[in-house]
Amino acid sequence: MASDAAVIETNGNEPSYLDYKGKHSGIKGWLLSTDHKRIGILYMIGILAFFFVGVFLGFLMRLELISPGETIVSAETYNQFFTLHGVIMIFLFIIPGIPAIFGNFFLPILIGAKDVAFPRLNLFSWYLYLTGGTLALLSIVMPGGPADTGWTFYIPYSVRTDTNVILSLSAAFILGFSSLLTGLNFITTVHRLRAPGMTWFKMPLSVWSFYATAWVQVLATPIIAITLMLVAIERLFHIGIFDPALGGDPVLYQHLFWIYSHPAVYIMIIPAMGIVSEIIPVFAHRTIFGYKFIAFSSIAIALFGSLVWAHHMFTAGMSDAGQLIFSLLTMIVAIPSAIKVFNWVATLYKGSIDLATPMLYVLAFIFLFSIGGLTGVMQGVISIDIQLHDTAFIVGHFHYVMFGGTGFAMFAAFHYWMPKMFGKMYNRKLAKIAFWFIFIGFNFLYFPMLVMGWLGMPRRYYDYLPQFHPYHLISTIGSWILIIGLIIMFYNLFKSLKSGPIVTEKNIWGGETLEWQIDSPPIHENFTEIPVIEERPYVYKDNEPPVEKEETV
Amino acid sequence: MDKQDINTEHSHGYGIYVLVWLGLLALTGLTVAVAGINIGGFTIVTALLIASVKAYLVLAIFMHLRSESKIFTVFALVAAFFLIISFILLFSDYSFQ
Amino acid sequence: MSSGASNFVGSVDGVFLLSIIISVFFLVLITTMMIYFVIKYSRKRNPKAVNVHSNTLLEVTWTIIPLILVLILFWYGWVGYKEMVDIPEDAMTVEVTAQMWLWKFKYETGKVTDSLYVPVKKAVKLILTSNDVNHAFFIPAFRVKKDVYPGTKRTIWFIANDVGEYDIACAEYCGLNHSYMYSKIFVMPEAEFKNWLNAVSDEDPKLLEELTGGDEYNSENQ
Amino acid sequence: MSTNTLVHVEVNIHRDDIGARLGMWLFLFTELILFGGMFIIYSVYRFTHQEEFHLAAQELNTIIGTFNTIILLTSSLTMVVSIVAIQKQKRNLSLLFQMLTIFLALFFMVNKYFEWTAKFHHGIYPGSDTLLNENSGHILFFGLYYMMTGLHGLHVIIGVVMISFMMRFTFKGIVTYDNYVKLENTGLYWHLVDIIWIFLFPLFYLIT
Ligand code: HEA
Ligand code: HEA
Ligand code: CUA
Ligand SMILES: [Cu+2]
Repeated sequence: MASDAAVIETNGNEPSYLDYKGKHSGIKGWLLSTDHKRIGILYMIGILAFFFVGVFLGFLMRLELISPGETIVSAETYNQFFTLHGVIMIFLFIIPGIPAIFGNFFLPILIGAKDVAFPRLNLFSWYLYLTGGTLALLSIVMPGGPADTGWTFYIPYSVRTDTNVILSLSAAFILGFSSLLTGLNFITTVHRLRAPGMTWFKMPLSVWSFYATAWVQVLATPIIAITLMLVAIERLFHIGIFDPALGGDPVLYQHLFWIYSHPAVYIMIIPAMGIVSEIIPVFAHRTIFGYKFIAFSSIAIALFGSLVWAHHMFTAGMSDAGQLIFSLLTMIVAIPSAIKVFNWVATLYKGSIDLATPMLYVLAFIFLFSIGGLTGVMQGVISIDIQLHDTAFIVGHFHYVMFGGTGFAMFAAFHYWMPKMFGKMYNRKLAKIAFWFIFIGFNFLYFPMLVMGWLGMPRRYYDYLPQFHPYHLISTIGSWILIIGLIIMFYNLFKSLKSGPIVTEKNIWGGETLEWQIDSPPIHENFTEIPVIEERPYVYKDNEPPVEKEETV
Repeated sequence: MDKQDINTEHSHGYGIYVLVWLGLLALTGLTVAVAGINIGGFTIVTALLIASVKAYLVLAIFMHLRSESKIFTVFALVAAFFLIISFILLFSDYSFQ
Repeated sequence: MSSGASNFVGSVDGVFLLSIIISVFFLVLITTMMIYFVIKYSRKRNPKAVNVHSNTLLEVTWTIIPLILVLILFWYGWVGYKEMVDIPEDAMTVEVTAQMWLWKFKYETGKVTDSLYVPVKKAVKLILTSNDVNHAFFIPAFRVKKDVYPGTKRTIWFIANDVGEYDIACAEYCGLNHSYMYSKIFVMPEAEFKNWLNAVSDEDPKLLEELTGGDEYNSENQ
Repeated sequence: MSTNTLVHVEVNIHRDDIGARLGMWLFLFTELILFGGMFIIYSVYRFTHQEEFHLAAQELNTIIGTFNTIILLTSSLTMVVSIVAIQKQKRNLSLLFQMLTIFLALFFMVNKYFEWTAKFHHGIYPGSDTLLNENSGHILFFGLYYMMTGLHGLHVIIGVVMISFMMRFTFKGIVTYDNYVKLENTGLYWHLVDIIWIFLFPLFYLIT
């Protein structure tokens, strides 16, 4: 924000939030800290730890599928693997991911606040997150083993199986509340704590997307909470709610599950879109194209996202009216995403583009998310989905949007904000090498799934027919390329934390949002003086041509 | 936004609350009485209608939504909208089966 | 509509092809634009950027065009789906029962098998139900799939176009041997099918017994 | 959760009552939707099992239901009056009304207890043979009945605990005439519990 530099004068003598000494010190100073930045780091540690477990399970699954028949594990173990993999990746990695790490760390800074509205609640959410995560992993060591239901917990299998379904259900329940409280906190923060002058249309686009996401979290999460709780209680007490043996309707369970879980996919992607909208203008060094359209499309996605859940149920035997409405609405929800993609590409036009690592990840995001989104549109077409439902095509689709989309955006954010968060810089060359491994490995891993899915390879299959062998083989080899990339990337990031060159510059990328006007790493209270905002974000004044030939809004 | 705005004062006096309470009791009596007579499919409609009026009274008066800033009402409408729309869409399946 | 293994292949593959064309078009468009801009406006070549804020005409264009395209896709998807639920009156009926982890097929004559036998070029209607948990009846080559639930009956239908054998898979996760819940569908010339249906194969009683609780499970009668 | 409690000494500990209430309202929406999910299930089953729900509902005692409705409505009144009292700096009066609220809540729970145990005596409880022998509409009706009134009861208990804390805070002078947002938020919660009952009551007791 090109408000006068004079307004924001950081005091070079104040210790950064990392060195800050409050009431508690040492490890307690972290575990009891209500500083949003420290909580963001706590989340980062937790989320990455669970991510590694999830990724390792994915790796083992690919190894099992390298050839038909039993390769490394039994069918039962494989079924538990994909369930745990799904639960970890969805509830522990990708839903909290960007909001809990980067939202916590940067949302208050981006709106010129000293903290979130309810700092203690924020810390409490992290403890809930940790509890839920521990419960999910606890089932590994419990007799009976982790649930083998798939992350969707479909009734009646989930009340019949002998595995520890209740543990996974309660984990998801608790994690839901953690996510919900974060959302509640962010909404209140955005409404109450914006700096003077920070009107709605002066907010950075990532704030818009965190705000839209928060609403989805608050409104949709209770539905899954109650639904999963009912399944647990049904298992425990034989109360008749969904179980067809007791007169219940298993399709109703699916409705309720997806009423949350479809909007949940937008909880995953909207913050990622916010990150992309943040990074592109910085590295193109020009203003964002279509600020309002991007801002409103976040809201539109959040709004329409709640209306399409039953596209996961096209083969479940809904009424024709249901099929028609949900297919139609699914088509419409793709439009705001399309608007964003076009606006991002247009932002490159006449820019001055620096292809630094964050930018590489962001461009890869646009490419991979487009593939994921376009395959999503195909699935939304009823007659095609009849063929595709519950096949590897779906698996391909959601890895493209979740990993290729949100995952890549998260990697971009790590490389973009790391110097600000820790005051350290990674090895840029190594980062680019890692990127290419990840990008190429990713496509080898997931593209074959799209092909074999269309040819009739069902998902959640431990074993498969010989004609699918080549695709599975390529896919597994892809996972190895991806591994190499991920290991290089995390090695590079971790190493730079310890011994990377120190960054003292406030604004190493030339960004125009508030976080680039404060110290790296920021001081405990972010700002010595609350800034007064006068301009829209992403102005890049020095780019304005001498003759006014710019198109106006 | 002014950080120091502390409290918006709500209407005082006990009178209005007692009145609302009496109204709520009356509505309860009404809904029980109506349930006694057989009006077919309208039973559930009237019962829900009366319940909604009661809920509105509690929200507006007891919970001060009426005197709170507009944004609270907007929020409440968003939440209600979400529930109602889920409801309608769900019945797009069930009522045509 | 004689192309493909069943009467649905034509329309499903048609929309699928259309959706791929649209998708590839947009993907290529976006990707080439990105690469072109990145090269043309790289910081070396273009050290000074120009701010372009917005252009309502452009925004409207790229809202409307995709909207129209997806609505077209939706429409053909819907039409294709309608065919799948409009079951002809004269269709031959087979009752299908799923249970962990096999399929049973019961014909109008009372004959029971664990592979599906159907006549070619004739409408076949399947009534699906399950004995335990959810399954899904899936013939990839025919483009038909339907979830199978305990306690309720769902129906699907198709016309097989060519004599031959195809895979039947279970597409809804149903526990341990979900991936082995394969069966076959044999499409036969009508006369041959009639003979088969009326002939009392000596393997049938065994199958019946198995349905009612017999344990050892041998291969099906072919 | 009303105030920003940074330890840093220089921080002007700022108070934002509107923000606190906004947060509370958002939380109430999540509660509302939590129950909303169950209302959705209820409405679907009522739609698919109309006759059976009708008959099952006749087994519930309308008198107890009505009585409990009156109790809960009255407790809402005492709750709001306790807030007016504190605004008028009548601390003891406020304490008295908070106590009355708790008292009414417990009364409600006692009634509920008798209602449930009576049902149990008739063999109607989750998983019981009597119930499992009934038609599916019956099983579903009572499944929902136990789940929904049970969850509501849980909320009543949480409410009692919260009001008890408020009594302590009022007593100690933490809740005062010019800083009562905690008490107010508790009141909001309590009224929500009331609203949910306002809907539960006709749906379970009055559709006979
Ligand atoms: C981050 C998560 C994420 C995101 C963002 C999306 C986005 C979308 N998803 Fe996806 N989806 C999942 C995660 C996600 N999905 C998961 C996890 C599942 C499986 C769950 C399970 O069963 O386990 C799933 C399953 C799933 C199904 C069910 C398939 C089945 O089981 O049968 C469907 C069906 O309609 C669907 C559709 C869509 C659509 C239309 C979008 C749209 O929002 C996409 C919009 C984006 C674009 C359209 C691309 C960008 C635009 C352009 C390039 C411009 C040109 C565009 C056009 C001309 C249209 N998804
Ligand atoms: C964000 C979400 C996310 C992510 C990132 C991933 C990542 C991966 N997933 Fe996926 N996956 C899901 C979400 C996700 N997944 C979900 C929701 C399901 C559905 C579950 C269900 O059906 O219920 C699923 C299902 C699923 C299946 C289908 C199972 C089936 O239907 O039979 C497969 C199969 O190949 C798979 C594979 C993988 C692989 C190989 C990765 C790879 O990305 C992993 C890449 C990494 C490696 C190959 C290992 C490298 C790293 C390490 C070992 C640690 C490195 C250590 C250091 C840092 C030093 N996943
Ligand atoms: Cu049967 Cu999967
Ligand atoms: Cu979806």
